[in-house]
Amino acid sequence: MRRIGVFICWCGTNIAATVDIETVIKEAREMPGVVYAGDNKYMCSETGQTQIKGTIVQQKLDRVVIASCSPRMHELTFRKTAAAAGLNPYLVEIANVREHCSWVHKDKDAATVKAVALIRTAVAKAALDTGLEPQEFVVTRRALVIGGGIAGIQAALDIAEAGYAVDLVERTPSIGGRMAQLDKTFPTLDCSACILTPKMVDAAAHPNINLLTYSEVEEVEGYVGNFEVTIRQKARSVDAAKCTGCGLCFEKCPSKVKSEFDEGLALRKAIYVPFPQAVPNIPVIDRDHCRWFSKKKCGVCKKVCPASAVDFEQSDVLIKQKYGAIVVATGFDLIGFEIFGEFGYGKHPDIITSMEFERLVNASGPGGGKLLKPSNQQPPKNVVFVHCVGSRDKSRGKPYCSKICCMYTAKHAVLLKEKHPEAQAYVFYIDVRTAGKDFEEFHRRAVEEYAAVYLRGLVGKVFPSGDKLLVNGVDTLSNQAVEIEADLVVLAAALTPRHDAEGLARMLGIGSDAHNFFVEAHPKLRPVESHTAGLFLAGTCQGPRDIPETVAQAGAAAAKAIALLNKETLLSDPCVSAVDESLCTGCLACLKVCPYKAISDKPLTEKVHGRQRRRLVAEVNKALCQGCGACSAACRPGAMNLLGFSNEQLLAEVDAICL
Amino acid sequence: MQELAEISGEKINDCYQCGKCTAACPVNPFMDILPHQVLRLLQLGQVEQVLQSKTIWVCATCFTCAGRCPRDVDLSVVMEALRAILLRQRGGSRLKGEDMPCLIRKGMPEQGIVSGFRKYTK
Amino acid sequence: MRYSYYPGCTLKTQAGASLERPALQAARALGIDLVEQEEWQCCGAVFPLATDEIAPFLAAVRSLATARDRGEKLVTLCAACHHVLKRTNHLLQVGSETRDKTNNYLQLEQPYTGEGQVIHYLELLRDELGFDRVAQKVTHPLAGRRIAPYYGCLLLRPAKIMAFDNAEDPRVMEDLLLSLGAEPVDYPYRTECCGVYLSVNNEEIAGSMVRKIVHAALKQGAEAMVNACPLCHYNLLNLQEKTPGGEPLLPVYYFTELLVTALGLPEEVGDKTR
Amino acid sequence: MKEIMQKMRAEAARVLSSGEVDLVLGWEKGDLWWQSYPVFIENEKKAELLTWDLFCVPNLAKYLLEEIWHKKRVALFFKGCDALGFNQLMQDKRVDREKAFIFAVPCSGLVDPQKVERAGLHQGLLRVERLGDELTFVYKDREKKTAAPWFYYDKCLTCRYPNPVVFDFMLGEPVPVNPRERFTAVKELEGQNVDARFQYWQRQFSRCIRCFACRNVCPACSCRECIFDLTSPRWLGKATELSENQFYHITRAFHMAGRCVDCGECARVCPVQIPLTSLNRKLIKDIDELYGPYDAGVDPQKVPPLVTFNPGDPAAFLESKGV
Amino acid sequence: MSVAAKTQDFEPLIVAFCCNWCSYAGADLAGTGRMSYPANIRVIRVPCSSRVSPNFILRAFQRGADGVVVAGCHPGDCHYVSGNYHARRRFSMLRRFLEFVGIEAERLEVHWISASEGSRFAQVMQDITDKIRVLGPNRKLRDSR
Repeated sequence: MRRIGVFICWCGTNIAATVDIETVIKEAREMPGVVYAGDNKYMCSETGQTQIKGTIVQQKLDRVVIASCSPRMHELTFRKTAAAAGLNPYLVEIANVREHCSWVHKDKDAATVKAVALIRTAVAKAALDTGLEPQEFVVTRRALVIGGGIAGIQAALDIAEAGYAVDLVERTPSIGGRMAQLDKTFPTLDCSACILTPKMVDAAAHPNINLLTYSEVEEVEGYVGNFEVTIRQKARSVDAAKCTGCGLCFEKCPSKVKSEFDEGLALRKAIYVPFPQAVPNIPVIDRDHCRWFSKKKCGVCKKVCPASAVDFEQSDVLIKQKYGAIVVATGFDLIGFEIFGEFGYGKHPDIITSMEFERLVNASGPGGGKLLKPSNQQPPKNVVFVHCVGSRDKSRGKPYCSKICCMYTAKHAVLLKEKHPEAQAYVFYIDVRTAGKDFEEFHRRAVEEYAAVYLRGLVGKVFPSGDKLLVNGVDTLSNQAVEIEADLVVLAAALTPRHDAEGLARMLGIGSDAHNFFVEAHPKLRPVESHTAGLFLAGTCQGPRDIPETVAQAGAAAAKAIALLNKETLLSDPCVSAVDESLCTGCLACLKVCPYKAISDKPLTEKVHGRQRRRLVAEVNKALCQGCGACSAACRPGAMNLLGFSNEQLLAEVDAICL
Repeated sequence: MQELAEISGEKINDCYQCGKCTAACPVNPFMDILPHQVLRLLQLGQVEQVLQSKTIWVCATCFTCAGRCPRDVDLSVVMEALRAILLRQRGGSRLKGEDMPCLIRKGMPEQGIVSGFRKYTK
Repeated sequence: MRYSYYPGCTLKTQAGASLERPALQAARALGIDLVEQEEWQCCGAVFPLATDEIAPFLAAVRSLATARDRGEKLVTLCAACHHVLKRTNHLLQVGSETRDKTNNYLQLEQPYTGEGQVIHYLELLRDELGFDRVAQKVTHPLAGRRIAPYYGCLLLRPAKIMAFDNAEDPRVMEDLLLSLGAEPVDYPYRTECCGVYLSVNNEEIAGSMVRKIVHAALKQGAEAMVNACPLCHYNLLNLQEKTPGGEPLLPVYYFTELLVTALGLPEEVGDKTR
Repeated sequence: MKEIMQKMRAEAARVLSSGEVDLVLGWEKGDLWWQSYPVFIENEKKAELLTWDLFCVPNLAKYLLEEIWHKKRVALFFKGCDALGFNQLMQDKRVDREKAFIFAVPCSGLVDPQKVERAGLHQGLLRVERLGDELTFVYKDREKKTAAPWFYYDKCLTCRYPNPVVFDFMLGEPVPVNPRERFTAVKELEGQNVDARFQYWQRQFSRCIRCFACRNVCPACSCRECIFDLTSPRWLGKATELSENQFYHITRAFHMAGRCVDCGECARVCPVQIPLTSLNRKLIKDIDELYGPYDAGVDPQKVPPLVTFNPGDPAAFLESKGV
Repeated sequence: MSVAAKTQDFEPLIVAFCCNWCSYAGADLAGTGRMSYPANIRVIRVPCSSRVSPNFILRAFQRGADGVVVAGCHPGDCHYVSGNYHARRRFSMLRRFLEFVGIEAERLEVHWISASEGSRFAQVMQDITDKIRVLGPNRKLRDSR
């Protein structure tokens, strides 16, 4: 007969407030197999755990049921407690009477009845638990970082410093990411390139870091400690070994293309290096716009190249590599403007995005950083900055605040005044959010020293009128409608994840929220881990954040990856499927539904009535199996059973829960 | 307030005073209290002060504010509800039958006369 | 191509007749068969925003239902009628307590749930016929005439329901003018409200709005304006500053008038009132 | 049909005598006019017992489950539906293709004894013969001719694969294929309202005595031990109570989803005449509608629909009215 | 034997199979958000919606459940890559089949609820409770002994 102990937690008043603990204890004692039912104000506290350990030994319990919060919170804690008392950790079941009961029901009687039912279900399941032993498997001591922005670079550097090999994959021809496009950074006005390029050079020079630029991840398989990733390194059409980076080729190249790096404000050649400080400083041929690849004419770059490094025959290289940990740092895009017609973006060259402003004010940007009006190359007099374009907008844009626009707009106002002392900045805002070190002070400098006029209220409409822009706004503090004749309108656009973030999330098997930001394991307690073990998140791919936070997160993600790679072996989750070979007919329906290809067929020879008989049965590779249970549902005779969620257990739970 | 929500069906507390409606409103120079202030006063429950204002009669129901509000609050419907409360309960027709002849000028389309009456009389 | 035509009261009086006659003439010339509904009633000029009354749009539902029974699209010429009919149609499509109240009040043989389709005369030209076909029929192109289109609010907003054109940056009248050989002029405030019924008892407000719009159009070199709403037409024409000789600074045409002149149709003297 | 019978006997004798096979599975005439039972023949002299007439309906494929593993090779005769059943067994890896020597017998339909009884023609009937598509009922002193399709099994009238899809040796000429619409009964039931359907099926299920004949005859039911015989976990009680019968029939039908070859054997052998074919065909119809036409048993390599997926699948559970 | 008697104090019992990575986490979020939904809902945790086989659902109805919900991750977001795709096919077929044998299809609902959709979880559970309360007790599949 089972000797089951039921421990009911008050959780302070979280459970006790709407669940009558006495009734629950009394009911629990009557349940089949239960020999002990007790409670504690805080079951997960030291005293609570000591009470469990003591009772296990004293009552010689062989199963434990904890009625407390969600198993996603403390299942591990209580398993460790049971193990400490000598009980196999997988003989512990949790009844979720807090999140699923006391917190969501107000009527005490109904909540108590439900709590008893949930406990009865857990007891029924615990009675059929079997002791399980986790398996060990080897960890590949190599990390992969996806995305070569500041987050990716920082994570790669930290992991490499810890002595592990890192592959840094970047889709564009050079690492640097969004930060390379910026001119100055708030709040210290350091020049963005000055603080970024040293890290880029370190990353390129570091013996443990292998830069894979102009490359994309195509396929990810496997699981924590044993990821198998296919990376497509697109052909650069330039031999990296021979190229000296002299730049003759992209001087002579005839075909001009809009430069993505300069947000389309300037032109680059078909063979190009995105920006002067690019790392690696090796040009790439954009085959869609190169006349050689489209019409087999030209080939000037090949002719003028002194090191004859140009090689049109280069083809993509598919790299297959095993990794122990993956850090995702794919960065952000700005929101599309088609749905915000009232700002007239695209109708007038002087209506630009904040990123375009960064390029205009940057020395290596179009116009050499003189910040001139794109329409007539004149210095702007009145410049209007508009906050929250697409952010905090429930109807057409994104409901969230993009966090960094208030600060970089203040920075823009300062930069504007430095470039054109006589210019006047108008900033339309709802709230100025300066929650960071020296942020408020920096904002006040923009207002006090650089005389930026802050108008509280959003812009109604921007009317292009000749070469001027009529901006209809409002100042709700002085309650006046305001119309400004502006030379330049800068839109602080909402941050969104990369356009293909959802596809990457699906490929990696990590969650993405309604806006396609990647979902962290726990917003407060596990911000840099994803739900999938071994996959870590860093930077704006997980939500809007500024550079200091991104770097901090990159370091944290690297630390998690290093902790994982430090382990020789990892313990696998023992809740995997097991085959009852006497029932299995070898139909292999399980093999067809298994997403991890963990099932294979195994010939079996057995003696039947004195004769040898050979037949096929299914076999589970315990290391590959992730315990989803699709096979046990697809197995008609029930030969395939998922340990921890077996047919017997689930059936017992259904029977118990319906009583 | 409850009556206002009933007629308009709008959730006034959604508004976070960004002022976009005032910026977009073509007739805001002629208003004593601006559109975003109307919502602010309603949020604070000061319905009387709004009902006394000139604003609700100057509003041309051109839906510009509704189209651009980031919180999906349809201010044009709120304005109509305010007028409805005044016209229905307080009998304050803004346009009397007898002063019509001098207002109607030659060639004014029926659309103007009918919509004018619909907005200003019980 | 046969369509049910819903004229609305404004176009039936002598002020509106000068706008409707050219429309019918042009339709015949372009091979469009506009059949006026026998028993239409006034649409009420404004869409009732208060959600608790159904009386104002019952007339609209009747017209929509008859068009649906005949399986034809309902064409409107006046912006207000289009606005009210389109929003009523949408309200009944969305389905709500209001729809049930309306249907059980009207007791139509087949309850109306928004299956019909309401299109404006301009949409008829753009989508059904196509401006290229219109251009082929143009005999007297309005060559060199710099005309500023004016949209106002009723046709465009609320954007999701009206779905007439891009509410912030419409193109339909520019394309019409191009097909008629004229040169459209871009200017600010072309989608700003003209004051609508304010001109009834708040003339100085409507006047200032009209003056702002006309002044902006003049500044961008417009020689004339064209619009598609009888009330805007009246307001723009009568409330803008006049030249000493009493002539409006900027002549304002209804789009059907330009259409007729471009197609070279004779100035028809039709029956004044129905 | 006579020449085919002669060929059967000759071939059986040949393969037995040549030692190619250890065993021949065929049909043997019983005492009464409608009895043609499976027969196991191990030496060529017994080949004369083999018969081929209008009542050889039992499917021989399922006997291979036990017989085949310790025999060198087994020869057997397949009609169209039997071949489909064999393919399904092969897809479930329960039989070994090399060990089966298959003679194919194109079949243009077999006679349903119950239809003969219902027509009252069974009194004193000795045997039934077919010429073209006309039947001759032979009695002691008289004969009666009728049109054949009148007395065929329903499943034969809607048969879509009368020519066997898998064989080593073809015994006759392929027959024309013109199946009737097979979903009429299903559509008729779907037309009723949900309570009327419940009434209908409640009457059917309440007659079930859970003799499991339908399971034992079905070529797609090839588990070594059926979950309904297990005690742990105890899926099904032993009482023939309505909810247990419903549980059995819904689960059995669901195990057949995407695997049932529509051979109609389950409905034929059911002692209480439950229209199991309607259940199976409802699932076949839904699969065809939702995931594209799929005929089980035609190609054993093709992946059955319920163990695969396509990201763009429709979510039929969101429909307000399921059927 | 149509279900006519709708007693006022009939409180339906609804069993919800929730997948551990998405809908169970959504239920937790509904808890942390202190949202409320009827106590008729009782959740069974399964690793993935593909773990739920039709037998468990029939067993729940047999043992007296009036409604069953299977909740999983949105297609494409499944933690086990393709689990919910198989579940989607299986339950599309099951719901139509139950309808065919005369069981009201409304008694079985399948929803995709992600870990961040706490309010949606509460709303789904509230809606099905209201629907089943109107539909009445499950007499057709229940084991009458």
